[in-house]
Amino acid sequence: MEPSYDSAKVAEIHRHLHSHLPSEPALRVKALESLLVEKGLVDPAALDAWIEAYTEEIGPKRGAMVVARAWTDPDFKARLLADAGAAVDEMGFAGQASGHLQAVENTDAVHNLVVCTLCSCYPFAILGMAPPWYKANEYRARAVRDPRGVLAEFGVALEPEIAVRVWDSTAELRYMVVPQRPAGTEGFSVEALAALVTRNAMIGTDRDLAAGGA
Amino acid sequence: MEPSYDSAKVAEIHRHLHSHLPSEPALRVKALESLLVEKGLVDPAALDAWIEAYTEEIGPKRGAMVVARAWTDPDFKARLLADAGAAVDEMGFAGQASGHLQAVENTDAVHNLVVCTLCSCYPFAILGMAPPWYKANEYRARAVRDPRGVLAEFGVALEPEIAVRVWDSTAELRYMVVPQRPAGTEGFSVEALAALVTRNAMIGTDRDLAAGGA
Amino acid sequence: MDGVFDLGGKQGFGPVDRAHEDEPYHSEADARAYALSVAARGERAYPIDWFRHTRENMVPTDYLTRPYFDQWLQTTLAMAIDAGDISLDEVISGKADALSRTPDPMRADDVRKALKTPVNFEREATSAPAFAVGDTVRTDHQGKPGHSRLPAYARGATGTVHAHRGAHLLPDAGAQGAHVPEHLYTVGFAARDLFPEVETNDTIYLDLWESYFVRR
Amino acid sequence: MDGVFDLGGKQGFGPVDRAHEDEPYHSEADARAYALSVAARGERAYPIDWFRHTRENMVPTDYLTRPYFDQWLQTTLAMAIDAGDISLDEVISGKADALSRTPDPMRADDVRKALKTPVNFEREATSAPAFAVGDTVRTDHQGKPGHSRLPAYARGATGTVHAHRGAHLLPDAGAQGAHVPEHLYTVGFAARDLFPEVETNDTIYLDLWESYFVRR
Repeated sequence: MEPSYDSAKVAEIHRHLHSHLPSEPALRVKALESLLVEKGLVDPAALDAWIEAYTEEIGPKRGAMVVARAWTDPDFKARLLADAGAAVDEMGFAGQASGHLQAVENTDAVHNLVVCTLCSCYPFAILGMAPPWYKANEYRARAVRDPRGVLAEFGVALEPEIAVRVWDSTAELRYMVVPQRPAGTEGFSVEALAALVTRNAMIGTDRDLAAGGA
Repeated sequence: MEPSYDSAKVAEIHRHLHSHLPSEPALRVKALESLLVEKGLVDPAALDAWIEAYTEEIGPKRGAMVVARAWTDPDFKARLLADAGAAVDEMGFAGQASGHLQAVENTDAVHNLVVCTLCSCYPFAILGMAPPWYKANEYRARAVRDPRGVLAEFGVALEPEIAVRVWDSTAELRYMVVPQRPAGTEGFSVEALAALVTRNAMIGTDRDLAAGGA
Repeated sequence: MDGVFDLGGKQGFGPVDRAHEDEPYHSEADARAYALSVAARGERAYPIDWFRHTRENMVPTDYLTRPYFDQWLQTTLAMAIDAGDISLDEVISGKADALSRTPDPMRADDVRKALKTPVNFEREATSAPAFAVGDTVRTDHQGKPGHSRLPAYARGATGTVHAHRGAHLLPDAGAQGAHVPEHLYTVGFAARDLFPEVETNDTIYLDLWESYFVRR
Repeated sequence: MDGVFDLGGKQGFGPVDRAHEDEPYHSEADARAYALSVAARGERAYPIDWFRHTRENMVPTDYLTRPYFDQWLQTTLAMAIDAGDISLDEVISGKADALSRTPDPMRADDVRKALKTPVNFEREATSAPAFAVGDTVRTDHQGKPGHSRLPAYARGATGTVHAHRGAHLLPDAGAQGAHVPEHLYTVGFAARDLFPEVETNDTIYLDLWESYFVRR
């Protein structure tokens, strides 16, 4: 059936759920899984398909491949920075939340950091599941107000001359950071380069990748 | 010793207390009472004096006496509306948070409502302890944005022509509402009138007092 | 809507906890909650903006304390109850009413297809863009009554248009079931213009729709 | 400071719960927490603004979920630890270090005196007031870095001066241990100028210091 689009109505439903569902997350999810399957709202095979996709197939290795290719293929890099959605589609990685992907590039003078302060928007198709900290109140609250403080906690000590650009993804645009290629990786294969790219570097909470791997 | 006036330092102390104190309020207060008494930071007799003052002596009966006198003594009412702190001092009720008291008067055309959205400032000396709802997130969030909705929950159905004035006490000014004297109370004694004045009427979540008592 | 979900720039939050950062799910319950939430939403008429707004309407302390996918699951459930796909009584009792089975859930094949299919939110513009790259823009000093995407920290603030993204579906309308294309801009704000204590020259970029700006 | 304590106008909160409204304390623990909090604060150098600001710096979810006087007690404790009147180790272990007893707590007579003695926050002005009753004023669109008393819902808003209250101690300075008198005004704001969905002609009054306004 159709949604009511009535804020007050869903707020009241939430208050009922707050009062009546088990408080412990594991108990809650167990009770709801039985009910939703019994009710026919979910197919158990679909549940497995969702979980497996992000356990086995989709994850930050995709983003790392995109970055490594950008490091080694200037034409691809130009396409990536111009239209990242199309560029990742080219590599067969189009999927959830990749439709309006934007790639932003770190340089000696610029460091990029991605956050979603209003919920937790994330480019699932190329980075997989967001790490818990990305979805946490602390990161959402602090990344826009004190990005350098947050970066320091992640071990990234930025000199004052390096400008920070924080991308707060308030629309369906999603962001990935293209980190700098580490020195000493001349002649590395794309696969070897991809192995150096950390997930956090593509969010922006990591900066100096090591030629020896993370 | 002197405070540091360092926000980050007290925030960190709070995080330690969050992690290390018992979560259950009754256990927490018990543990802290023993410690603070042992440490010499509090005198058990002072604890009893604080609790008893607001159990036995100081409470909304004081405010009700102020209102009843204002209803029957036009000169006092004028003094109350001009300088409520001095007027309650006159009645022997000066005390906590009465220093900058303001009295605001309901009329046929105006209804007043008091809140403190930033903490829970309240005129203790004349109304006693604030009711739990006054200190609750729900009241603090909603009283300024939806005063008529809040009033309806308290059974006060305001006609649209009656203007609502919400007083959000963001400074040391504290507010008390002087409700309208109910019809049919001609000739009542000050004591009988005071018995009709509810605490909520002096906050503004009650409006039409009954001649027969609340 | 103004609420506790609007976390950007709020102070008093402590260090970022990096536990479980290298696992796709931080617990079995987390994985099941995620899958249940997306499988039950599936192809149904639960638009993304209505999902986000329904989550925003959760009990505020639940929003700030319950696990992330647990919140997704509760939100999906609230939408299903709202739309009449399941009743509150069924949820509270834990027993499905046999007479009202929902016939057609998302299947594993639908999942595999969804995982390869990006959703496009760009639409043909119905008006010329009011702003161009390089323009100075000022945001509204207040929020909107319902779902909207102008965070409190960037209200009444002045920034510079960094990019025009074409016309995208306006979330404010989407959360009311309407499809309204509106020009979308990426706007850069000097961090020191947003937060009084900032002394750096850093920049915060936000993607904002045209109706979030004051016409100058 | 921007934080979850700034609750005015935040949406998503449900009905007001009137439980225990006719008792001075809603539990024995509540009464003890209150008394401990005020007795330990007593005559010591814990200014009211520093108390409020220390409470604002509590873990945000504690602020929104823990009982009111429990928060006061934790805040008083945090101030005492900050000032070195008790150590964090003593609090965590629950054992007072015998060598460092604090000699002079508030006595019952001090309590009885405090209960009859209003505190006066008005001070002689050091400048002429910038605004007069009836003036139109506009508030700053952003908050201040530390403790301050301009709620988020009234930022960047235009109102009318209802009363000039003389010069009062500025809380922003008080929370840093300084005593700075500044002109205080009660300002009326049309509710419809503060909240986008309001259709009434109601008025919200706020007590605001002169530095919270933009000079026009």
